[in-house]
Amino acid sequence: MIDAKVDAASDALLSVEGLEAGYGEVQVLWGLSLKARRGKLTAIVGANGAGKTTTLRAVAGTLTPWGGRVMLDGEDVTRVPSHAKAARGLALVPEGRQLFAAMSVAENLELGAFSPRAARFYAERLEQVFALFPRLAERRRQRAGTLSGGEQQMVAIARGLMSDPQILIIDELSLGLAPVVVYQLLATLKRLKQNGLTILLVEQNVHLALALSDYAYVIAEGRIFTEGLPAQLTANPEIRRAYLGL
Amino acid sequence: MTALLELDRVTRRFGGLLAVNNLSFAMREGEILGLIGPNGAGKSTLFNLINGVFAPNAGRIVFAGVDITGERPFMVARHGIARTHQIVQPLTNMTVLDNCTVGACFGRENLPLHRATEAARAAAALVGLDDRLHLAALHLTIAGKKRLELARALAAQPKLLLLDEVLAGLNPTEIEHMIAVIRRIRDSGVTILIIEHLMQAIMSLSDRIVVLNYGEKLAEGAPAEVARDPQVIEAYLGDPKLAAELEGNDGNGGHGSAAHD
Amino acid sequence: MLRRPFFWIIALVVAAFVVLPLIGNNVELRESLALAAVYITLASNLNLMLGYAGYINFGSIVFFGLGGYICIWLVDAHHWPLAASLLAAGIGVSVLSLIFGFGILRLRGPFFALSTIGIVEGVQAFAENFKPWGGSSGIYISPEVFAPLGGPGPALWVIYFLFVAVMAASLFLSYGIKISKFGLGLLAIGQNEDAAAILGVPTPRYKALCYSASAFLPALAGGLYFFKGAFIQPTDAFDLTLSTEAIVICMLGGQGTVTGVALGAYLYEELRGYLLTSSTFSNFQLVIAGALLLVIVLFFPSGLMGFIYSRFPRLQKVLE
Amino acid sequence: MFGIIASIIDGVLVGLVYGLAAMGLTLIWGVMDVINLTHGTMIVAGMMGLYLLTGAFGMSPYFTLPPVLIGGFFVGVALYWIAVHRMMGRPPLMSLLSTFSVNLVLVGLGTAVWGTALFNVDVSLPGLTIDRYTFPGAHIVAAVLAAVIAALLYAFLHYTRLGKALRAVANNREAAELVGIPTTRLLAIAVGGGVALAGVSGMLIGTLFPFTILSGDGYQLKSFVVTVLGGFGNPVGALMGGVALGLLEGAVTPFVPVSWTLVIEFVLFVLVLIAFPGGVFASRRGAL
Repeated sequence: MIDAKVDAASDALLSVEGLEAGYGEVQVLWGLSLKARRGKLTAIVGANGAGKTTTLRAVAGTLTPWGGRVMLDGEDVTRVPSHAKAARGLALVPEGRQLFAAMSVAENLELGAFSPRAARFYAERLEQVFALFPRLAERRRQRAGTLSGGEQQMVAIARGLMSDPQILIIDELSLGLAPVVVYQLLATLKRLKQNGLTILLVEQNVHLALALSDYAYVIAEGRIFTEGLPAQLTANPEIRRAYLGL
Repeated sequence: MTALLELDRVTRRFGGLLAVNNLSFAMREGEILGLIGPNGAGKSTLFNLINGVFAPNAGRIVFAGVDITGERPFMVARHGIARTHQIVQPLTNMTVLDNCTVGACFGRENLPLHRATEAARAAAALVGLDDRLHLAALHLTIAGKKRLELARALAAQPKLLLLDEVLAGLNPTEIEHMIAVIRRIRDSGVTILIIEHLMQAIMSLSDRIVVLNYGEKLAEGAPAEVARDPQVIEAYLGDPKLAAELEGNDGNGGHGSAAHD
Repeated sequence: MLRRPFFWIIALVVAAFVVLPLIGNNVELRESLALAAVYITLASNLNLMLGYAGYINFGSIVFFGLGGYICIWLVDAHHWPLAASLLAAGIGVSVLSLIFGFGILRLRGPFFALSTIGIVEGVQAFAENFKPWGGSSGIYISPEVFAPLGGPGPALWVIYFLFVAVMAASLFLSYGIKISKFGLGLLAIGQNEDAAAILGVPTPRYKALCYSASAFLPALAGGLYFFKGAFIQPTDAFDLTLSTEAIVICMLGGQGTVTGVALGAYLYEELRGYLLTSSTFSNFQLVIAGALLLVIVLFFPSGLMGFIYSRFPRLQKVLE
Repeated sequence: MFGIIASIIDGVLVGLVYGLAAMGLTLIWGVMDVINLTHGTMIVAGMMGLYLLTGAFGMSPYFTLPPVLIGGFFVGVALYWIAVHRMMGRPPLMSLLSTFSVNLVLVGLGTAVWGTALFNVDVSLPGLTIDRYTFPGAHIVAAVLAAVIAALLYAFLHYTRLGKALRAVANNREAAELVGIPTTRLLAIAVGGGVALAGVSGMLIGTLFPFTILSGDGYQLKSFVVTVLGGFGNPVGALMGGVALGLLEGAVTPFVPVSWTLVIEFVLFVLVLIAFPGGVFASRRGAL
C-alpha cells in the first residue's frame, strides 16, 4: 500500500546480520550478512563447505547461532525455536529433501500445514499445490520414500508451500536430479515468485541460479565473498575460477 | 599391466539408486588421480567400495594383483590401502599420538607397539602435528582434525592413499600447507586417489582426473583436457543453454536485471 | 611393564590386601577385603568390555555364576581338587564365551547389551533345569572338601589369598591389556568402531577375544566364592545385582581406567557397608545404587577419574 | 490332537497381550531410538496398579484400565524428562544406562515396600469350553482388550493430527521441527505413550497370571523377542510378533517344561538378531 515509501532496508523480508555459527568448537560462519527482499528470488551460491547449508540451518533455527541476528518481517527471531519459526511463515526445504519417507505423499503435505495458522487454509493450499505439481495428486497415496528423486523434491517444495510461507528457503534444489527435472522445478519456482512469494535459493548450479535470481550472494569460507545483480556476477571471472579452477 | 589399483565394471546399488554404475579405471603406481564430480555423483561411495565399507553388487576390485572385492575394511587396510574421511572420524578421547599409533599398528606393516609409536611420530611430524602429540583428538581444530586423518592414514605406511576432501573447510594458508604435504607424500612413493571440490587445488595436484556423474564415468584424462570438456562444464555449472532458455521464458520482467548472454 | 610406576602401585595395593588382615589376625577386615576383591575382580574385567571396547555387558554375572557351578560340580561330583576345578571353570567359561562372543558380538551397541541380559536369563534357566547341577535346589558340598586346605578355619585364609590373587591378576590383566597393542585396538573400537576397522583393527576377533578374556578371572572368583559358601543355586549364582554393581563401580570410578575401577570398587564397598548397617537404608541398597548410577550417567559420565584427570592432568600419565 | 490346537489358540490369546506390551517398547524405540530398560518394571507397575486399585478401592479389574493408562502416561512423561531428555544426541549406550539406573531405583523401591510376595488378582470369569478344553474367560477378555487398544493406537497414529506428528518425528526429527512440530514435547509424549502401553499390558497380564515385583524381567525379555520378531519401531509388527510368540509358546508348552520357554525365546531372540545383523530394524526404520 505504501510501496513508494519503503526503502531498500525495510523491503527485506528476511535479513541476516553478522551471523556467526558452527558445530562443536568449529566456527563455520564468520559474520555473514544478507537480505532476501519481498517478492524476489535471492540466490546464494558458493563452493562445497563454504557455509551455505550452515547459513540456512542457522536461519531456520535447527542450528543455534553463536552470534548475529536473524530478522523476519522486522522482528528479531534469532532465538525463536525452529518449529515456532515455521509457524511464523518461514519454510525451509532442506538439503536432501528430508521427507517423512515412510509416510504417504498426502501425509507429508498435511504435516507441512501443521501450524495452526496454515491448518486453516489446508484444503485451499492443497488444491493450489496439486495444481502446481499435478504429479503429486496422482501419487498422493504413495509412500514418499518410494518416489523418484525429482518427485521427492516436488514433495519437499510442496510441503514447504503447505505451511503458507512468507518466505520459502530451498537448499540445493538440483542435488542429484537430472537437468530436465531441475529445469521443471525452477520453472515452478519462477511461477511462485510471480505470484508474489519471497524465495531464498541455495544452489550449486551457478548458471541456473543466476539466470533465475534477482540478486545473488557468493559465499566463501563462511563470509560473503561478493554479491550483486546476476549479470554483474556472471561477468565476473572470479566465479568461473572458483568453480572450475580454470 | 602395472596397475596398482584396477576397478573392473564396478556397480553398487542402494535400493533403486545406482550410486556407482559399471565403473572401470586403473591407477598407475606413484600417480595422483583426482576424482571429481557434482555432489551425489558417487565419489564417496566409490571410496567405500575400494576400502570395503560396502561390497560391490557387481564387478571386481584388484589391488597390487590381489582381488580384494568384498573384503572387510580391516583386511583391506592390511593390504596397504589407507583413507581419510570427508567427515572427520577421530578417535575422540585418544591423543593425537595414539590415533596415529592405531594407524601404524594395524596398517600394512602390522607393527608391534613400540615401533608403531615411532612410525606414528614420524607421520604426525610430516603433517605438522608433532607439537600436539599428547592432545586429545577432540581438542584439535577442524584443520587439525583433517591433518590427523591424514597422519593416521600415513602412519599405516600405505601403498595407496584415498583422500576424501582433505582441503574442505580449511583456510587458504592451511590449504597451501596441506597441498605441500600431499606432494611430499607422493614424492615418498605413495599412490594417491583424491576427491576434492576445490578445483584449483585438484587441477594442479593431479596427474590425471576422472570425472563422475550419476555414478558413471563422464570423462578421464589430463586436468587441462578435462577442464575443457563441455560435458564436464555442464555437469559443474549446469547447462548454459537450459539456463538461457529458462530466462527466455520469463514473460513479465521481475528480474530483468538477470540478463546475460 | 616392571619399569612403569603404575605396575608398582598395583603391587603395593595387592601387598596391602595380603598384609593388613594378617596383622592381629583380623577376620572382620579379611571378610570385608574379600568382598572388595570380588568387586574389583568383577568390575575391572567388566571394564575390559565397557571401558575399553565400549560394549555394555549387563550380564557379566554369568561368568561368575557359571564359573561357580563348574567348579562346585567338579569338586562335588567328580572330587577334583580345588585348584584343578577352578582352572577348569575358568577355561571352560572362557571357551564358552569365546564361542558365544563370535555370535553375539556381531550385534552392535544396544543389541549386544540386550542379548547379554538374555544370556543371563538363558543360562539361569539352563541351570534350573539341568539335573546334574541339582536343578533349582542347587548343589551343596560337604565340609570335607575343606580338609585338604587344613580344615574350615585355615581354608578361609587360603580362599582369601586366592581371592586376592585373582584380584591382582585382574588388575595386572587390565593394565597389561591397556598398554598393549591389543588394548590400543580395543580402545579404538570403543571410540569409533567403523574408523577402527578402516584403520585395520580386526574388530570381530578383538571383540570376541576381549569378551572371552573378561570371562576368565570372574569365573575363578565365582568358583572361589561358592566354594567358600559350600553351596550354589541358580538364583544366587545369576543374581543380576552383582553385575549391576559392577557397572555402577565402573562408571563411578571412571570407565576405561584401571585405578578408577579399583577406587570405585573400594568406595562402593564402603558405601554399601555403611548402608547395610544403617537401619534406614538397609532395604534400599538397589535404590541407592541406581540413583548413584543415574547421577553419574546424567552429570559425570567420565566418573571419578575424569574429575581427577581434569583437575590434575599430570596424574593421567601415572594413574592409568 | 485338539489339545495341541487348543494350547496354540490359548497361546495366541496371551500372545496378543505380549504384543501390546511390546508395542510400548517399540513406540519409544521407533520415535527416538531409545531402548527403555524400565519397560519390565512398568509392566509390573501396571500389575500393581491393578492389584492396589482392585484391593484398596474394590474396583472391578477391568475398570482399572483407564487409571493405569493415564497414570502410565504421566509416569512416562516424567521418565522422559528425568532420564531420556539429557541423553538425546549422546551415544545410545548412555540412554541404555540411564533407563537401566531408573529401573534399579524403581525395582529397589518396589522390593523394599512389597518384598517378593506373590500377588494374585482373581477375575473369576466363566471360561469357554469347547470339547474337553476350556479357554479361560480372562484370557479371552484380555486378548480382545489388547487387540482393541492396538487398533486404537493404530488409528491414533494414522488418523489424528497428533499421531501423524508423532510418526513424522519418528521418520525425520529435523524435518518435523522444520514443518513446525514441537519435537521435544512429542518425544515426551512418545515415552508417555510407551509406558502407558506397558502399564496397561501389565494390568492385563495381571488378570491372567500371578506376579511378583520381580516378574518384570521375564516379560521384558518377551517384549524384546516380540519386538525383534515384528521389526523394531513397528507397532503393527509388534502385535504380529506377539501372536507369533504366543503361537510358539502354545506349541511348545505341551512338550517342554515351562522353565525352558524363556531359554527357547532367548535363543530365538539372538538368532533373529544375528540372522539380520542390524537388518531387521535397519530395513524397517521409520516404519512407524
